[in-house]
Amino acid sequence: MSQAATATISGPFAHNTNTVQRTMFTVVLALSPATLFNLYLFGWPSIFLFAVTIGACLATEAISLLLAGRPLWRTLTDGSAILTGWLLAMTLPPWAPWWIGVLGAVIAIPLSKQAFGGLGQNLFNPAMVARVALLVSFPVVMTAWIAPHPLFSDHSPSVQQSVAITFGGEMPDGVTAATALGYVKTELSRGVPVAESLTEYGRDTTLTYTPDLMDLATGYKPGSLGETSAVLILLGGLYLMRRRIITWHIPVTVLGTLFVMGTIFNLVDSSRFAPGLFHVFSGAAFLGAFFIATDYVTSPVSEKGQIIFGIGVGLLTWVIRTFAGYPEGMAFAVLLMNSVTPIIDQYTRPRLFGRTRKGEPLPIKVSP
Amino acid sequence: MTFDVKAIPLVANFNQMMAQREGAMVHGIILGIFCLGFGIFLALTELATHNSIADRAMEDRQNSLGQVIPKTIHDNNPVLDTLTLKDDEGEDLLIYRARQNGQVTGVAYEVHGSGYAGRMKFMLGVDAEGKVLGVRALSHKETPGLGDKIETKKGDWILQFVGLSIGNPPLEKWKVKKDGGKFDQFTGATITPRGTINAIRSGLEFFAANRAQLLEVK
Amino acid sequence: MKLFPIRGGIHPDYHKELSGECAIETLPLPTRLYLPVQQHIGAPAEILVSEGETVKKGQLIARRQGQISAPHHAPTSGTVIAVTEVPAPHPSGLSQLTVVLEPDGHDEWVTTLPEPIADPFAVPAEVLAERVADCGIVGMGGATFPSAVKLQLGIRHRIDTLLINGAECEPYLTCDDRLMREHADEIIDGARIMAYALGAGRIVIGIEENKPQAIAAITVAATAFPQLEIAALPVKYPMGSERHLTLAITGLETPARKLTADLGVVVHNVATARAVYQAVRFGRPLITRVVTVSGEGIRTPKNIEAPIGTQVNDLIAFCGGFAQRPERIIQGGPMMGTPLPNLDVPVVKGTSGILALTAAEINDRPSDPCIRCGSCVNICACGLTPVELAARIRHDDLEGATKLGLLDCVSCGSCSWVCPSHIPLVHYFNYAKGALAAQDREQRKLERTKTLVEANTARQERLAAQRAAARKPKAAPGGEVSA
Amino acid sequence: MQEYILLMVGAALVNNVILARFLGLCSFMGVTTRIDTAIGMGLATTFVITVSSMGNWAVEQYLLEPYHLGYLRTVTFILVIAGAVQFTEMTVRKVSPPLFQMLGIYLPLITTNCAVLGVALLLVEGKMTFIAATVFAFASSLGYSLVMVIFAGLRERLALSEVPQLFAGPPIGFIVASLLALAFLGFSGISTT
Amino acid sequence: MLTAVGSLTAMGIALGGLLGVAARLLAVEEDPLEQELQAMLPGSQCGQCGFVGCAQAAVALAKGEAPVTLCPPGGKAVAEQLAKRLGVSVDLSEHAAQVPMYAVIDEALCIGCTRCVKECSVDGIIGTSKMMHTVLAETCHGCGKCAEACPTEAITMVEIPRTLATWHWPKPNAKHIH
Amino acid sequence: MATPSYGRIARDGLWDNNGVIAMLLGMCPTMAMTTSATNGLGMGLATAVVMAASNFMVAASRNYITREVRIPVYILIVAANVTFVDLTMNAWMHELYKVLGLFIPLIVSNCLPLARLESFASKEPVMPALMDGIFMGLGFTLALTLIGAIREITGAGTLFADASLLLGPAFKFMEMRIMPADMGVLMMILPPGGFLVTGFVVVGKRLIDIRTGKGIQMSGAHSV
Ligand SMILES: Cc1cc2nc3c(=O)[nH]c(=O)nc-3n(C[C@H](O)[C@H](O)[C@H](O)COP(=O)(O)O)c2cc1C
Ligand SMILES: Cc1cc2nc3c(=O)[nH]c(=O)nc-3n(C[C@H](O)[C@H](O)[C@H](O)COP(=O)(O)O)c2cc1C
Ligand SMILES: Cc1cc2nc3c(=O)[nH]c(=O)nc-3n(C[C@H](O)[C@H](O)[C@H](O)COP(=O)(O)O)c2cc1C
Ligand SMILES: Cc1cc2nc3c(=O)[nH]c(=O)nc-3n(C[C@H](O)[C@H](O)[C@H](O)CO)c2cc1C
Ligand code: SF4
Ligand code: SF4
Ligand code: SF4
Ligand code: SF4
Ligand code: FES
Repeated sequence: MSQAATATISGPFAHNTNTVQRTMFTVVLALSPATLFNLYLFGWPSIFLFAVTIGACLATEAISLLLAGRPLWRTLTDGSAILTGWLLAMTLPPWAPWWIGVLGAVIAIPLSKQAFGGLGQNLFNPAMVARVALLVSFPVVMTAWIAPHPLFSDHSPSVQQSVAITFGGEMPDGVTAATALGYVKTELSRGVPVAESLTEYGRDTTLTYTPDLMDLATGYKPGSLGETSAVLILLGGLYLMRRRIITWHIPVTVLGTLFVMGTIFNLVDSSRFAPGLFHVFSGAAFLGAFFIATDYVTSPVSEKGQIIFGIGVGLLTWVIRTFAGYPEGMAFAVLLMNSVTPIIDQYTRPRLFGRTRKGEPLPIKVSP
Repeated sequence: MTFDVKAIPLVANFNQMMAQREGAMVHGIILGIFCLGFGIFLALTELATHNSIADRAMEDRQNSLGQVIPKTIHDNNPVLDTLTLKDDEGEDLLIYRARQNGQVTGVAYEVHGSGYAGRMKFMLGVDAEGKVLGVRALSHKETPGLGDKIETKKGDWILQFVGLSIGNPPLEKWKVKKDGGKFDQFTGATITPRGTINAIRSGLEFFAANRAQLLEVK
Repeated sequence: MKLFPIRGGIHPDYHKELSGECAIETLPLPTRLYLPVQQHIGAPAEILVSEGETVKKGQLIARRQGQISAPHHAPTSGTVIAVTEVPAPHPSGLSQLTVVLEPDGHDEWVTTLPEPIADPFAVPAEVLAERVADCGIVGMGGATFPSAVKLQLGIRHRIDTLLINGAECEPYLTCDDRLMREHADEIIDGARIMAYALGAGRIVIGIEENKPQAIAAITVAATAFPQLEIAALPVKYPMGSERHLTLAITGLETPARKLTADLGVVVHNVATARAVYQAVRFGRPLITRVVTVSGEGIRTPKNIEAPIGTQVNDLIAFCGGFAQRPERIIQGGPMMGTPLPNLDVPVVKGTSGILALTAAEINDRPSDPCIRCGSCVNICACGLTPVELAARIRHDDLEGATKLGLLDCVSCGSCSWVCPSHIPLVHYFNYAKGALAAQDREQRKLERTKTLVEANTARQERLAAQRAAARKPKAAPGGEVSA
Repeated sequence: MQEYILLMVGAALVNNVILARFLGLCSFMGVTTRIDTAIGMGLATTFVITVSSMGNWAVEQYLLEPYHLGYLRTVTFILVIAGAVQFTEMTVRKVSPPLFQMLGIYLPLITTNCAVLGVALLLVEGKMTFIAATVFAFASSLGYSLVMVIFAGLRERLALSEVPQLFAGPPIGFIVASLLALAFLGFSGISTT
Repeated sequence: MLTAVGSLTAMGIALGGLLGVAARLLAVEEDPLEQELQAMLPGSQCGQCGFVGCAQAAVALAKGEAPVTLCPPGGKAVAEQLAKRLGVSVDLSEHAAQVPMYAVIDEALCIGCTRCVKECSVDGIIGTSKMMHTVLAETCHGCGKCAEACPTEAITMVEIPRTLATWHWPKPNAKHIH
Repeated sequence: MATPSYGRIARDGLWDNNGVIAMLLGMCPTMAMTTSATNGLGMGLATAVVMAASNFMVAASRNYITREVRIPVYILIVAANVTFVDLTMNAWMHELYKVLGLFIPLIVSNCLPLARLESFASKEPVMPALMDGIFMGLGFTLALTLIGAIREITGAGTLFADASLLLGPAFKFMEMRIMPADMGVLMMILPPGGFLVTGFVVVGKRLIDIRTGKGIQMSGAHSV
């Protein structure tokens, strides 16, 4: 056994078994139950859109890498592009046309990730940038939620119909439905108190599908391609925590803040402000808290920073949902907090051993 | 013949001051001179353009009023024939009147409603019977491609109100279809039409409430 | 006893079972011993022997130079066959001056060994420190700082606690564990001597909980002495680091750029304690040490008491050679140890282990981009942000890295261990620390040059003035120029 | 009170001077390489915008309106701003030398920052009362400072990442600004009246 | 008309006066070099150079703390001008890393002429006339003047060898990280 | 500094040192006025007129302006020119004014004219200064029109919509519809689109410069 005269790599000579690839695919695994449920719930069009989005993310990643002259295979298989595509797809309206997925991929990968230098260099969450850009650009398409059409059920579209929906852009009549958040928001804009519209939501006959309470809990309701089932998302999130991929700091603070803000204001004025539980269990709150706000690259690195980040996301989500024009605020809140992440990072560095917060050596204390 | 500016005492003095660059006042004087110069320049320009600009402004206003009050129904200049009333909120509201042979044949005034992104202002023309002569968006901040279809440039939607009045359709039908009314909303944008309809309706109600004053001949 | 929590830390695979149950064996005398002049922190020792000389076991062959330095002794009797440059056990593969000794097989002690000190608790502390210094004892926990210097701390500081570091938190290594199991009495005697020399009233022996037999053995041996306490430490790397050990046991956080001694605490390794025992009780210099030879690459891992200067080759041969092709040979533990350039380098006083690690054990792979997972930040026991430090160093912002605490990093390796992207974080820090030191040297040289130039010009002027003065009355006699 | 809060939120977040109104972009792209400088620039600009807006409000109210001199608005406003900058510089230097140390160097830059004139013109357009005008000016400049600091933070991190040559420098700066503006669109629709 | 011209002029005079007073009260001692450099800079105060404005950029340039290529708006022309004024070269290839050297005297060739001794400004060469000379390695700062002076070319400049004391880990290969 | 040749001035203004895409000045109107190519063109032309006039005036009076009041005087000159353009256009080119009227006062707060006054007009003779103003203004126009065109096509699907209002009925032919309106990417005409397109135009300039062998001019090299 002989080694080169100079050993080129300094220690340590032990590593844990974790890798980027493993991390990413663990997240994919954790997302799978919720995804499968929703693909079932929304049928073939959603399956097509899901496939197109992930495929387009991989393709755009490959093209960017080729243009940049970087190694292709290793980066392509690190799972980050798949995950970005997956999460992007999960936030799209399930029956959106194919080009939404492709355009989203172009915004997410080349623009929001590769222009910054690839994995780990981007400042904003690529999936959320894509989602927000699409929402802002195509508000009509991006808010066309549909009622559940479970696979194999009577009113589920056939494969041919589904091809027409996803690839021909032919949205059949009478399938769209409002999400609870959207419903409350539009009703509020015409002066219907929140409490009333909340009860109305379950009864409104002009909607093609209205979920009851049980449906709301299990996720049998209109919503984006991956967000409807809080229970399954929670399951995935807990699995990620167990595998130590994520810690409690972000999810708990996001949901906690959302709940607290909702509850306080609801107590103050229940006609204007929706209750805390409603905020937590509707829309992308769970998906965002467990899978999106936790994106390593765009959230603070220290635990203290993550707590601040989580509170910020929760607060802004509530503010945007409650006061701003868009019904759903999670994506914006994540992007806004992404933008202050570098500053949070700077001011939440841990205290150095043996130094004060300011970096001065500690005063000498002698043991008693 | 040569003429040396420096021969003028003031200029010579000034040049000397400049050379020494001393005294705070020199800077004041320089800036003052520039201000004086440009002040005169601008004042003269204003003088020269004043009437012309006023004419243009009048034409503009006539033209825009012309869109909500057809030229055929009046022989006066509505821009100059104005009246000020208090609106529902107690604010002053400027009213333009169109007359034919001294009789008020129509009035026009601003109405506003709240849209998706804030206040939208419209000019509403109403004839003596309380029927809409015309509506135009004066200013709004609605989203291009969605809410801006209330502009005539982007669509005919706003033209459908001509000839309508309270009662035609009935008051409870002054709503978008989604809310059980008569009027179409835009796909994906209900708030803008809702606000617009509200604005027109309340404008007509204002007319009804103040009809006597509005049509009064003075 | 009540322990205090330390921030961060990791739980690597310990692999201690490979050699944990192997009793310490003594290595048969090798055919050659290589004794480098520098086996410690401080100035290199000055060689006293020359080629061809015969020496006896324990004979002084290199004496210390200056305040912080250590002497070296012949581990056995034999002939000096060369005094020459030999590759050092150092990743650079560079050579250093080394005494090459050919043992004669008699293993004959020199007659001039210092007298044993019968009652060490009756002599002045300086005598003990002097003895430790003369016996060439350096810290055997890895830092190889001359122990005598630390023993003299009692003079300038009020020391109340002596911590004996039996944490042995590095994976694979079991030499301290075996030492505690087999020589608990000697360790405790050495510790008591050191505590006496320091004027410390309290001795705490800190041992990680994964060494129950060692804890038991030490507990038994310590029962006679009430001033001794035993702390069973939670298993967490880097518990053995001096500052963290002090924090865990005493609750005192050592201020940056200060010594634990400023808090009244001195830390010594268990092997150091045993070496002190031997030096004081028998006058024996430090000429052997226990080395753990382990790793999946070694056929039969062992704990070996080997003479200083034994070649790594000989140790591995004694363990039956390689079982499978090792990826790297490491001196020390896998976390903080250094790779060896080849196997023809000697064991020195600080060599606690020789590990032949396979690729699977090291589990290194080419690095991926940092995904900012934050693991490195959350596990760093020193509160650093390795991710940002490395980024700054990569962009040659050494000043920025220093501001972030680069020099407070103890190079424990936890961050590299945990990084899912396998970024060589510690390598960055090592590079940066080295580059900063080089800058420092350059700066000092520049200043020195400046003063020298000034002195030179001043002298030239003076000479010129003298010459001018001399020329006035009479023509100057040319010729001599002083250097 | 509530109307002032709405006014402030509107001016600072919804219609942010930089991201929505596009004012003061040159300093936004230029003076944001470090957080410290961005903070300094933000403070100095906040000060000048607030002071000069009060001055401009007075000029509008007591000179331009009554004498129908609207056409001199830009000219007079600019003079007031130049004066306000100079005045700020002098008082700050007299009153608080340390503050001057911090802000002094930014002051000359501010005269040519169009956010200052832009805010003044917006005040006139909005026909605000003196207090509303002051609150509006203050909130607008706060929004300016906020975005400056955020952007500086992002750029500091950008400096440590591996942006491809083709995009390094201004292009990636613009892309970041674009994404930041996109995020701020989330506030749109917050009714501020 | 009169109010317009009058008020504008009044404002102008007032402001001008204010500025004049300010300029006088707040006059700062300005380094002529700085002023000269500042005059060469575009004066757009754009801050792209990383300084808050041209004045600060000029200060840094004068102190030699900023490269002459700092100013993007100024482009190549300004860079060249600055370089000329400051007497530096803009050619970046000249910045290539220099390895520290020291002088070694080949004892066989040294004739003891002492010329090198006179050249050395740090007294790094020992020896007297007619005797062989040696260089004190730790004193020599590698200027190379002695090598030029030596009539027999006995002096060569060699790189300072790395030792255990000066060795340090190299920078990790950048390719490890994208 | 030797006075550059007219060719140099033209090249600098139009491309090499373009106010927007090389010097990154005048960013505010660049973002605000480029929701369509027509807006960009109009704003650019109005700015060019002001720049030419201001450069001329400053160059002519540069010897009479003291250092202390330099900036106020320059701004005064720009503001006066802007007001002049504003008034005369309103009076005599009213149709054009209705399109551009809103933008004109904003020229005062554009840093590009001021930068050229400081760095060029205050040091050079009248004629080169005038040329610099014209070409810098045209370069500005070019950049704004380009950015406006990209935003308009992608965002609204048209190109040079309403150009006939700006340039007269003869230019009706310029008004084009590239794709149906509902395919427009709304974001492009909203603020994010402004930044994005400007960034990519700078990238485009770099690519062209690389092609023509000039290499990337790292403007703002310190920034990233
Ligand atoms: C970016 C964006 C801009 C919008 N702009 C408008 C608008 O200008 N006018 C409008 O009525 N609705 C607008 N909306 C839609 C509203 O949010 C809301 O969904 C809609 O008015 C409700 O109408 P619906 O009941 O037809 O869904 C916009 C939505 C988005 C996402
Ligand atoms: C007076 C005194 C000075 C010391 N100076 C140093 C020193 O310069 N460098 C050093 O590494 N250790 C020095 N030490 C030893 C440290 O206390 C400590 O033992 C050593 O840094 C190794 O600690 P570690 O193994 O935890 O890294 C000194 C000790 C004493 C008593
Ligand atoms: C990360 C780290 C881990 C360490 N682990 C141990 C250890 O397990 N056992 C030990 O004796 N010394 C360990 N040390 C060295 C101690 O800090 C300290 O130098 C030593 O205990 C002092 O004793 P000595 O001078 O007798 O060697 C470690 C140092 C560091 C930086
Ligand atoms: C816990 C976790 C959450 C993630 N969330 C996101 C996400 O929300 N959006 C996304 O584009 N990528 C996400 N990723 C993938 C990856 O970090 C992302 O591709 C990088 O942002 C690209 O640089 C996530 C990865 C992990 C480990
Ligand atoms: S552990 Fe590695 S990947 Fe994670 S933040 Fe640290 S350096 Fe980056
Ligand atoms: S090697 Fe340094 S930075 Fe890394 S964990 Fe250890 S102390 Fe922290
Ligand atoms: S980059 Fe040039 S113009 Fe801008 S501040 Fe620096 S020196 Fe002045
Ligand atoms: S190279 Fe220079 S410093 Fe070194 S010995 Fe020669 S003259 Fe002296
Ligand atoms: S144009 Fe430069 S700051 Fe506005």
